[in-house]
Amino acid sequence: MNNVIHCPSCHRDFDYDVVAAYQMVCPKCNHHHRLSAVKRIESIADEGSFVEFSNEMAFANPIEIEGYDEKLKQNRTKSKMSEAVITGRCTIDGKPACIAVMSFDFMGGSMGSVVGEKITEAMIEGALNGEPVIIFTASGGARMQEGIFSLMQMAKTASAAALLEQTGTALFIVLTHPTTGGVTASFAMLGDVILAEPGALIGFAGPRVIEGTIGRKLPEGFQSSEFQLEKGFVDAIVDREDLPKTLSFLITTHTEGRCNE
Amino acid sequence: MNNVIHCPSCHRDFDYDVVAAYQMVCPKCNHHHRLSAVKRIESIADEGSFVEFSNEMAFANPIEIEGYDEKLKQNRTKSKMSEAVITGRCTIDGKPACIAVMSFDFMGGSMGSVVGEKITEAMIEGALNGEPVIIFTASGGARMQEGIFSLMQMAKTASAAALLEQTGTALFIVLTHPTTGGVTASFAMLGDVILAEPGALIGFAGPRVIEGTIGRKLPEGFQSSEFQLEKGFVDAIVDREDLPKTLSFLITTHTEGRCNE
Amino acid sequence: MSERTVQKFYETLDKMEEMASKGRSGWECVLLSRQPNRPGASYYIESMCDNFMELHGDRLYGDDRAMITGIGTIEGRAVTFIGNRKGENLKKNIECNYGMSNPEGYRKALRAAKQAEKFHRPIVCFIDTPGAYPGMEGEARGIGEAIARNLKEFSTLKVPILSFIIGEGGSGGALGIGIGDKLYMLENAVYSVITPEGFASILLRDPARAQEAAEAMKMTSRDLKNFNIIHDIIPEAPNGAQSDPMLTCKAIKETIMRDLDILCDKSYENLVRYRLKKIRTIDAHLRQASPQISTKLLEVFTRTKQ
Amino acid sequence: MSERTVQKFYETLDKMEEMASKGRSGWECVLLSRQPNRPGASYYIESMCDNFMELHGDRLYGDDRAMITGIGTIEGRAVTFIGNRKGENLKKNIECNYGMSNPEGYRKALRAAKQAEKFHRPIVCFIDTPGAYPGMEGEARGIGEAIARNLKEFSTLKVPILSFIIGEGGSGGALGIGIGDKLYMLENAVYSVITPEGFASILLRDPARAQEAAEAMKMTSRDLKNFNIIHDIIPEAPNGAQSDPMLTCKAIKETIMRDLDILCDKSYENLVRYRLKKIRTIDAHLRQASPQISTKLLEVFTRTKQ
Ligand SMILES: [Zn+2]
Ligand SMILES: [Zn+2]
Repeated sequence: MNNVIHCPSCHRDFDYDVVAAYQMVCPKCNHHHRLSAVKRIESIADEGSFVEFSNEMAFANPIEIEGYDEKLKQNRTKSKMSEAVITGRCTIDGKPACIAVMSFDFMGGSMGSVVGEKITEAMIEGALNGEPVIIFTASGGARMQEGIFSLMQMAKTASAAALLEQTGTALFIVLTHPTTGGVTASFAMLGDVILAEPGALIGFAGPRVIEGTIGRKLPEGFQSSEFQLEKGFVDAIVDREDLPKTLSFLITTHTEGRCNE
Repeated sequence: MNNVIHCPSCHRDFDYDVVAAYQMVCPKCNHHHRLSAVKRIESIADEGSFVEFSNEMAFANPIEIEGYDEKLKQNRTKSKMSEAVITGRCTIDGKPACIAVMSFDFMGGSMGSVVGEKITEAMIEGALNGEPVIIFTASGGARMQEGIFSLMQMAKTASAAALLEQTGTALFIVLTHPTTGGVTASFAMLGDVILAEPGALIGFAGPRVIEGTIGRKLPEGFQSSEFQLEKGFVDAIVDREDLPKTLSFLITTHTEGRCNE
Repeated sequence: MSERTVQKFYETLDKMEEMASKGRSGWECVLLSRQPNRPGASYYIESMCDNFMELHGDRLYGDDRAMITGIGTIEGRAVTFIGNRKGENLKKNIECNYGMSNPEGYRKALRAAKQAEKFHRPIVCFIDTPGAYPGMEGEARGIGEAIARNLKEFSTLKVPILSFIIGEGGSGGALGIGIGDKLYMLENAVYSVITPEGFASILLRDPARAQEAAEAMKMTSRDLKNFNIIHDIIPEAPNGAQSDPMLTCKAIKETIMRDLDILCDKSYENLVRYRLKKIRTIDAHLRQASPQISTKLLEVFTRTKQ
Repeated sequence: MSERTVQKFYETLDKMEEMASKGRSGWECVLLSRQPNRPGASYYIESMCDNFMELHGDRLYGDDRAMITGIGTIEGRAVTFIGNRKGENLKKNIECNYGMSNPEGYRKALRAAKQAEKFHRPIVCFIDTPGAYPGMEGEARGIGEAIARNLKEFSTLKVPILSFIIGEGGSGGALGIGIGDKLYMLENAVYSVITPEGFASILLRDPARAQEAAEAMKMTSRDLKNFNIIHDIIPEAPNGAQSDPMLTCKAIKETIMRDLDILCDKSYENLVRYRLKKIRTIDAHLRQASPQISTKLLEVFTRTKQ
């Protein structure tokens, strides 16, 4: 039954393997389905080059919310990930980079202490080694179960971006569907270059919150990648299959041949 | 005959001396008439403190426009000024400052080489001596009779503002009626603090040019000081009589008690 | 102040601190912090300054009334003030959008902060907002970008930044002017990642359970002191700051003067290094996991082109 | 290129330079520079780059199609490009507002320039605009501020900036991306403080006298070379760049490669000092009046906190 995948954009049904062969992009209408973090890394990193950063961060329930530990355990089992982000070092087209890939599959990609910490570490590693940092975002926002600590991750990741700025290290962001809330209002909007996959939802307040405020439905395409491009917050919309060569180009032009140093 | 002055705002007629006693502000409706550069300096500088910067700049007709020399001579006679700006050093409430006061009476306050040069010199003096620079603007824009050289004054004055920035020297702008064109698109918008007199016209393109583009009349108050305040380009609207104490406050808070140096 | 007044002032403070140690429940604080007669940023600024000049505008798009910025002097010392503004009456509430800023508010705040940095003026922020305004226009003009940029820029600003949560500290909208060297909360203020109503409707699946949420979220000044998120609690009069605004104002002013005496003398390298380290290690519960955090951070810091 | 091609290329250049020394009248240049089939910034960028990636948006308000920004490589060398864009056909003309930018265009250009500075990439600008768009919205969003800020920021940017006026160089809208280390003009391009039509209607009090104004204003590449405003003239094919775009493109590319070889090796202090000095002393006719200009400027420059 899992062998069929429905495209919400062109409303066709496809054999899962066919779509998977296109990196989860609809072969008919170019709709970008979500890609797992593991597959994402495979699609970007030179084969065999990815080395994950130490992954031993403690489970924590900092404000002691009932049921949160259980929820974390369930998500670990379900997603086969330890948290909502994978970080590590790899090469892309032969050039080293630190990467962080968020996953919506783990508690909606929400950012708590561990997610914020791992992303920050990846940035600090990049700054230390002069390697560009590439972050693929996918998040519903702050991990509310961690209360004020989830808010603090915005400060932590943004201040890491300040260190990248001040050490002249490049930060490239790839916004994927969906990227909202505290992730949008921190590192996701701080890339030197911000790319987006087509059709992704990108915003701070979620559509339903805005609809609640204004008392009516949002127009079609509001907060889409294409909308954000028009509004000046996205540098370019890049098809998934073009991401490796685009990132390779960006790494080269942001690291080589520096003048007037 | 010259003894009566009509207020375009409240449509009353006043004895010239009465209005002059209020520094050319309408005693009934607070309309700010134009104030001559000499009177402006008197109204701002501590008595007897103003020393004009050297005033020996050559007459020039750089692109050899017919009739321009004659026009300059006429304006000198009429306005009793050598050009559309007076620059010098003074104290305000005991604190030293470099000031430049533009005058609309000299060829509509237009900026040619001499005006740009004198304003730039005043800024460089401020940067050299760590004294705040205060510029009162009043200009119809570039001095078209000087062709490309009038355009270059925008670059020259703006790059002087960059030096103020980089030496940590304060630049205060007071926008007076009217300030448009190349002055608005250069140093006038580069103040650390930008004040405006009430009811001044402030814009880049003149109202008639915009009306020509959009094919209809502009709404009442478009490009006024109050409009620019609302649009975020003016820090505060200050009545003429309050300018000395406001500038004194700004000088103090921008020069004294600097922390973490 | 006469000696007698000073003594009385400290006696009252002592009494209040005693009260504070018991304190109100989360929900009580939420209600108190939202009371319309609670003193706001404008009140504190006007009351503690010898002179204050409001400076308007972001130099980009507009002047957001929900954010106040300007320069004031406290006993002759120049300070840049930044604060959420809710307005003091219904007309002003509406004008100020109940303290909910659009991007231009955050960009105005950043302009004020950068100007303060240029002229070596310390910064004092007053936080009091339910959050950034979640409207269409603000989204289109990049409210996410505006907050993000402030977090980044404030974290390395080369002058002291003192922040006071005086009422509601709501989410990213509060954090957007909340990065600094010292963070204080008034006794009955709250600070949280989302409103209790939002928490209730999302996690408890029932907006009516806001009161319960307010406790679960641990959003009071005492909670946040325990978590080491804030540096200290500023006492209020027993019936809240609204019952004796001047008392709280004095306490804030004393705190400012005391901190500035210390922070203004530091080199900016030390100031920023310490600020970054504090932000980096704020999750106390994670610290054991990565003992080398600060070392690495400081190593990077030495490579920055300050 | 083969040796034969290279030889032929230089022969053509020689011939063109000879032509240029006679040259067209101001009005002829105005007409030629406005021809819709004249190659624009996009053409030159795409043609000279091995690879080019357009980067959009000002991160504040919008993406102005009338301004193109991005990164390209020329023979492997990374360059940030900034250019006015008029569009290649009627549909695109409208999309690009005929090359007349709003504030977001200048703010996008500044973002691209700051990014180039951060990553030590040289900048190449292509100027081709009748001017900034004089509409209500652009005024309300601060077109004056946007241009002013660019003038200020570009004047002290720490990477080389080469500018080419390829068509119309109109007023502040052109200058807004026209501050740099080297300024070139295509043979038939024009550069002026106002359009000849504007000059005629204001100073000659008759818009119909635009042709006469075009001569009086001295706006051709030869005039501006004589005034020492531009560094050099880039030759076009006898019938204009539109008749052989590739030829002009090659000449531009050669100029870029030659200049970058020299400018990229300079220290940024020298680069910026020289740029500021050039701007400061651009009014040759005033130089005698203030012989100490450069001395003072350089003294200030040594005090900047680079
Ligand atoms: Zn499909
Ligand atoms: Zn009147």
